Amino acid sequence: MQTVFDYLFIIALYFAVIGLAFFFSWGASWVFRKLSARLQARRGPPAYQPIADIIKLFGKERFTPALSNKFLYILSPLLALSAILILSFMIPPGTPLWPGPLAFDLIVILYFSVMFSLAFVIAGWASGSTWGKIGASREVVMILSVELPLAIALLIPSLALARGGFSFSLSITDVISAQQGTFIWILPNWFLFRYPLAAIALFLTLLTKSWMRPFGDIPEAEQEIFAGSLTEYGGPLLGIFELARLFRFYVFTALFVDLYLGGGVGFVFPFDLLIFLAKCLVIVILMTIVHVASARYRISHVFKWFLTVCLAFALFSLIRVLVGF
Amino acid sequence: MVKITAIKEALKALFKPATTKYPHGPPSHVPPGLRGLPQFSDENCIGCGACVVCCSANAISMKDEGDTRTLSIFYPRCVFCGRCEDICPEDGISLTEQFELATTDKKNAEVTIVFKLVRCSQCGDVISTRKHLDKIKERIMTNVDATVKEEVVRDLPKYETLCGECRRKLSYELNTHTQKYYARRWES
Amino acid sequence: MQIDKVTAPEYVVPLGPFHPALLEGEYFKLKVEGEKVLDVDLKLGYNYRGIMKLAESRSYHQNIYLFERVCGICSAAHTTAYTQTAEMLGGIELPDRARYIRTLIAELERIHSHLLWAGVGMELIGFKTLFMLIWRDREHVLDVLEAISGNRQHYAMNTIGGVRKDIDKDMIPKIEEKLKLLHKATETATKAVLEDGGIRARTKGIGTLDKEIARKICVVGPVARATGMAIDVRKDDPYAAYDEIPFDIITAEGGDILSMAIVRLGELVESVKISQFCLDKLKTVGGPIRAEVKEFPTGEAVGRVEAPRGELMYYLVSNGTNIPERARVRTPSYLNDYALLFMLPGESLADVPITVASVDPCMACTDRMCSVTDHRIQIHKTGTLRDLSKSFR
Amino acid sequence: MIDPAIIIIVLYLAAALTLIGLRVKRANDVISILATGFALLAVILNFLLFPPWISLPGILGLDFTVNGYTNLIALIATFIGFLVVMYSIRYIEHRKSSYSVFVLLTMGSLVGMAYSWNLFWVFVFAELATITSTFLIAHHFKTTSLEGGIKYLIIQFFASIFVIVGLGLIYQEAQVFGYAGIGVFSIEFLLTSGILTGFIGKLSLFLIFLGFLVKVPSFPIHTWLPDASTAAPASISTLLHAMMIKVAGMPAFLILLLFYSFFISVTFWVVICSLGVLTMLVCVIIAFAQDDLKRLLAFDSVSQMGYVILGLGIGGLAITYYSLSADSLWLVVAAGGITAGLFHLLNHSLFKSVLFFSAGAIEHETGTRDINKLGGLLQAMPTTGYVMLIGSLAIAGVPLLNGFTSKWMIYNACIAAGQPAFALIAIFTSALTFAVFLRLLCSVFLGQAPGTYDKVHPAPKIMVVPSLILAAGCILFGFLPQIALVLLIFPATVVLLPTAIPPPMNPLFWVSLDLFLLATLLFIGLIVGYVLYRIKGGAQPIKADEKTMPFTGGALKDPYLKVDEARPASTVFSHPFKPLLNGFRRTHTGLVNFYIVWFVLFALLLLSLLFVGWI
Repeated sequence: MQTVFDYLFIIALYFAVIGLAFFFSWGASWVFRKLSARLQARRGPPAYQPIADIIKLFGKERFTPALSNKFLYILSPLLALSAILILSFMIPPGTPLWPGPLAFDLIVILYFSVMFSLAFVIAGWASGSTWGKIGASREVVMILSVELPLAIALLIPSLALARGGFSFSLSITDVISAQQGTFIWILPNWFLFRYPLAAIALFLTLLTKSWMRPFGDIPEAEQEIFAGSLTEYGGPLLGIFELARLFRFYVFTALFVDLYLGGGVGFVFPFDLLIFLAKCLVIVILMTIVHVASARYRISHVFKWFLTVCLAFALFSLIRVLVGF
Repeated sequence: MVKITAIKEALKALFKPATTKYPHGPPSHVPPGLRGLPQFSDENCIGCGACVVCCSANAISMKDEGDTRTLSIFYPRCVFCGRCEDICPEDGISLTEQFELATTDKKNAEVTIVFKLVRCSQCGDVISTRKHLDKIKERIMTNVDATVKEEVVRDLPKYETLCGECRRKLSYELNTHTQKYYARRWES
Repeated sequence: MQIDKVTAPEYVVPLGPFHPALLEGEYFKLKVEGEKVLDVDLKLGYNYRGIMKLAESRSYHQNIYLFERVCGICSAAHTTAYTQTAEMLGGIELPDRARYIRTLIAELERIHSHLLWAGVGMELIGFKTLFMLIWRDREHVLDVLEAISGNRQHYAMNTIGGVRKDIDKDMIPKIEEKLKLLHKATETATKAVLEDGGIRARTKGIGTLDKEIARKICVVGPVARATGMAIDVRKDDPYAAYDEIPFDIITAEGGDILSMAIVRLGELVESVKISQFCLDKLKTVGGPIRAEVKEFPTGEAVGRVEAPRGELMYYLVSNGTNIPERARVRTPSYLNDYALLFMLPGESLADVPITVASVDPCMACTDRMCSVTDHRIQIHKTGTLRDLSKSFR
Repeated sequence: MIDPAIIIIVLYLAAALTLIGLRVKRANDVISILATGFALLAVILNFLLFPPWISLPGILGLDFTVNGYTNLIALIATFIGFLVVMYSIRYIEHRKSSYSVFVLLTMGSLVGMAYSWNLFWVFVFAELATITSTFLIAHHFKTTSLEGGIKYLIIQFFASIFVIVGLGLIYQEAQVFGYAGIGVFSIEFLLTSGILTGFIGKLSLFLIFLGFLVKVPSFPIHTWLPDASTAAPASISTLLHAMMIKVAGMPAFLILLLFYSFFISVTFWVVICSLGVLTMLVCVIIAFAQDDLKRLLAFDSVSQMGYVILGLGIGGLAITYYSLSADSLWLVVAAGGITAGLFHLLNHSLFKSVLFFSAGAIEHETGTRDINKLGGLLQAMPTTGYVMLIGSLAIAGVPLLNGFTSKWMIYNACIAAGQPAFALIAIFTSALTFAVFLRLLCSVFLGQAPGTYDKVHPAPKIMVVPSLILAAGCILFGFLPQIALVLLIFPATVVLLPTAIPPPMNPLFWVSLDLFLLATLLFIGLIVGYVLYRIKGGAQPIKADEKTMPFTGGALKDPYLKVDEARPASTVFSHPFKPLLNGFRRTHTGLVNFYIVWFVLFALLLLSLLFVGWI
């Protein structure tokens, strides 16, 4: 059991990790915007732009649309923010950070990522707008399609640790430390090399979860349904949503790096963090390139893609894990 | 999912942004012959008002007040077609290459030129600008029929300061009314 | 007993008049089931600008610049059609050089319009990068047009009896250089659009227009050519210099969005070729660029032109003065917009923007009175453009 | 400590009393409330005071036992029963006078079933409950409700045949005759005597299990439940879902206890687990397509029972592994699985009752159950709406509500038992459940009302209070699941698996330790967000209605389209599933014969597996 001191320590740690996540997300967001602009032959915004956009929103007037449900309308951005903050705390930055038997395992992460999407669904329906509803329903279909491959791909590393027996662990920190050493010759012992198909599946799902094309921006496709769930939002509430969405650059890339790229394993303290962040940045750049080089699919395509190709990739790896070859 | 061409093109564009930081820097280029803001030429414009008539967007207007005539282009209405430039008999108006026309005050959105106005000495009606009259005088002097040149030179000072109406009256009085003039010519 | 039903009642989704995919005022009332569109109702005429009425109070020459502003994108097509009609009224013969310059401008405009369409289409299916890159390449043709005419959009090149500006000898090599760039860019764009799986998935078999329906509702231009009908005013009723120029009519079978894209992208290549031909001719053909205009005797005339969007028709009645008695414009969008009523049902909501864009609707072409609605008292205030612009001043 | 016989007698006597006062409804209500209240109190007292394993040989040979397991089941029965009685005071005002009689009789039979420690008496009480509840299902005496009731009765009796055959086989095996032979069916006797070790013993157990599995219900034989619950009044649907299927299904789980001892076969337990997984997946997909509020909830109930079966099945699998390898770590997994299953049973009765009570309130106020015709009810019935929101989120397994904890434990048990595929399907089902309930919530409570429901009043207080209590329970068990685990569930687990590892030592229960921290962090996030929202202190939210109308793309005031016309369908979510749904639709014909054929085929399949010797 934990003492009160442990408890306070964890809360202090929470703020520290959130700070790290915030600054990384800021930088990654800028890299994303700048790089995609450059790839599109534009110049791109200055480094303060991602934050300036959000700060501007906080200076605007507060309002609730007449047909909206006020309580849920205000609650949903707050829910999105707190869900993503918890997620950024639960995903360790490359190394185990916290003491004690915290059961922040992969399933809890999975559930909180659904909770994050749930906030957008509720926002869309609570705002009373036609476009909000369409966006929300698309978000739900998205959750349904992505959930199964995501769950499989998330659990594969931890299943690979145990291969059946009871010595399983769903904890991310165990997964990170299991990736020490080398795999074949000089290849590091990352799950990326051991289960490449699952890594691809996870990459695609995380890409989708972080609103990147080809699938991710379907629920908020501006050319089709304005801003989807967020059509009715403006001012500080939109600012909170944008702030919450900023953290996706940390949460989803860190998840991938921790599970499949070995986190910062093999280095001592300050360097492992740096290596981890560098890996995260590489993932952001990769995501940006995919985002930039693709058209948006239709929502029915998402369903088809994720429940066939992506699921097949994930299932193949799962069978490999279970059979053990 | 072959999208090599798109990625190749995108990577080619990586270090060659096509856009410029325009409001914060110079524009990429201004081609010669750009149809920009129309400007009056102080030297050539005579204030005749031909451009006012031909302007296809009614952007050019003319206003006579006191003893000045003001020609102004309200350029928010201007469509930069260049018809005024085409029609101007004296190269008095031309389209410049200036295109940064944004302003926060509507009153600033005008190009004006002011002329000294000549009014009728009899009734006080507007005749035209001094410059226009000088030009007309010059033209008449160069183009006038030799047979009537003497008469014209003699009568011109009398007509110079009169408006059309008064001129007609005067010519009637002086028996140089057009009809009479032509009747005399036909008789002779 | 009770059977589990998978039924959905009909719901209505309003698309427009303000919608990010429709930059102009048009309104689709979509009956949807889930994401599937069941039925469409179309409402146009949000911004009737009174241009044809206004034209009855302006001289023939002033009207050139008025009709140029019917539509920004096909301004040259509108002036060509108008001046052509006026020339018929006045019995004016065009000088050779003027004919080539007109053709050159028309083709350059077609290139710019089709590239614009391709960019917008890419943007509507969410492919921002190709949109940006295509529009970057479109700058080449705009540069050429700007160099020739002095403006990127409203070229003001055509006048009754010829063109207003000549193309200098030393400008021709520069234009040729740009045309080469354009040729490369069009080929790249075609390749990028046609090879991408995502684009194919979003366009193939979507918004299919049946050939019979297309024939019945008289669609024109690329939309008609995409359904397999080889109609083109440039061939059927040649104007300017088209009777001397060899070129192909690009057609495609299928009538879906992909075939419309194929037709337009194919026309891009053809247009570059035609432009090159015109430039070659301009190197040798000399002479005046403008014929003398005397008067417009009483009578009426109809002129038609292949605008980038299809057949554009002008009708003028002269009463002998310098002001036309009546001017009538029939734009291609009139005909093509209604094809949407047959193309949209059955598609998913996500495909509505790209389907709407596939016929390249031009609301500026079809809508011409200013209607200012005062929400509070529910009265429609109407007026001529002239009065409304006066109130602005 | 109160003798269960007393509780049952009190309930039956109360039923008889209400017969006397048939005409006076208020008196009936008072009697029902008092009787069920007494039953609830008695069970709680039993909980607090019972010394373990006390068997009360009754006068008639009734074999009642008070232990953790029976107490848990009885607690669910009496608690939900009490709330149902309270709820029906206002819900069925124009009821038949026999309503209270049958409710009390059913309650009594269910309590009897819960406390019986003898398969024969379990069977007798189950039949009693079936017959009495048939009258409740057919309460309205309309065509549909009668049809639903008769269908229910036919399928239940058909299932009983299997039980009777099974019981007869045991009787035959034990070679004792006469009335005294009933003692043979005592669970303890069956466990210790060894008459079940042979093939006939296994077969009889299996047949009894099949018979009771219909009441649970499981996948291919679930079809009676949606029809019955659609036909029944909402309070009875709650009774059916929240307690009947658990209490009536209890014997099936009780049999599992026997299975734990006698079926040492990996294949058998994998089949049971697959049954659970199939149940949850298929039924949630069918629930997707439902437009009828209660039918949707019914299919979802079946799906949730899949979780329970999966949890208990995983427990059995782990016990099998334990007896094969004698590694005590498997006991941890076994305890985890069984506890998780039972915990989900408890949780399901909480949130499903919330949902049925709310659905009843909606039907009571608006007169329709078609979710496409409903909309924007959150303005009119805020309490019902928020309570239903809590119930839906709990059933979808959103963290910090009780559904999450039990589902988390099930997933962990699955993975620990080396069956991650089951866990993954369960996670996917959870996502589907989430979508089902979002669709329900969104189209019923959010958005704009279609206009006909402008004058809807909030539900009467007496109908809201039960669901409020249950929702509070959902939140409590979400934040502090240890309370339920230590006080209610673990004693029951110990009955099923005496060697179970207690919660503090079992890593599968550790999630509960961190939930409080998670709650704190979530709270911090909410506060940070709210501070950010309010940071621009002085500015008042603008009120001008016209300015803050929702954005419909510009057609707001245009006579061409009214704003409340602009509603996208609530079936958007189910759109991608359509081909699949249509396939399932064809299999649910609603014909009893057809369903019975299903049942027989299913039974034949399982029995042939048994005869081949795979299980």
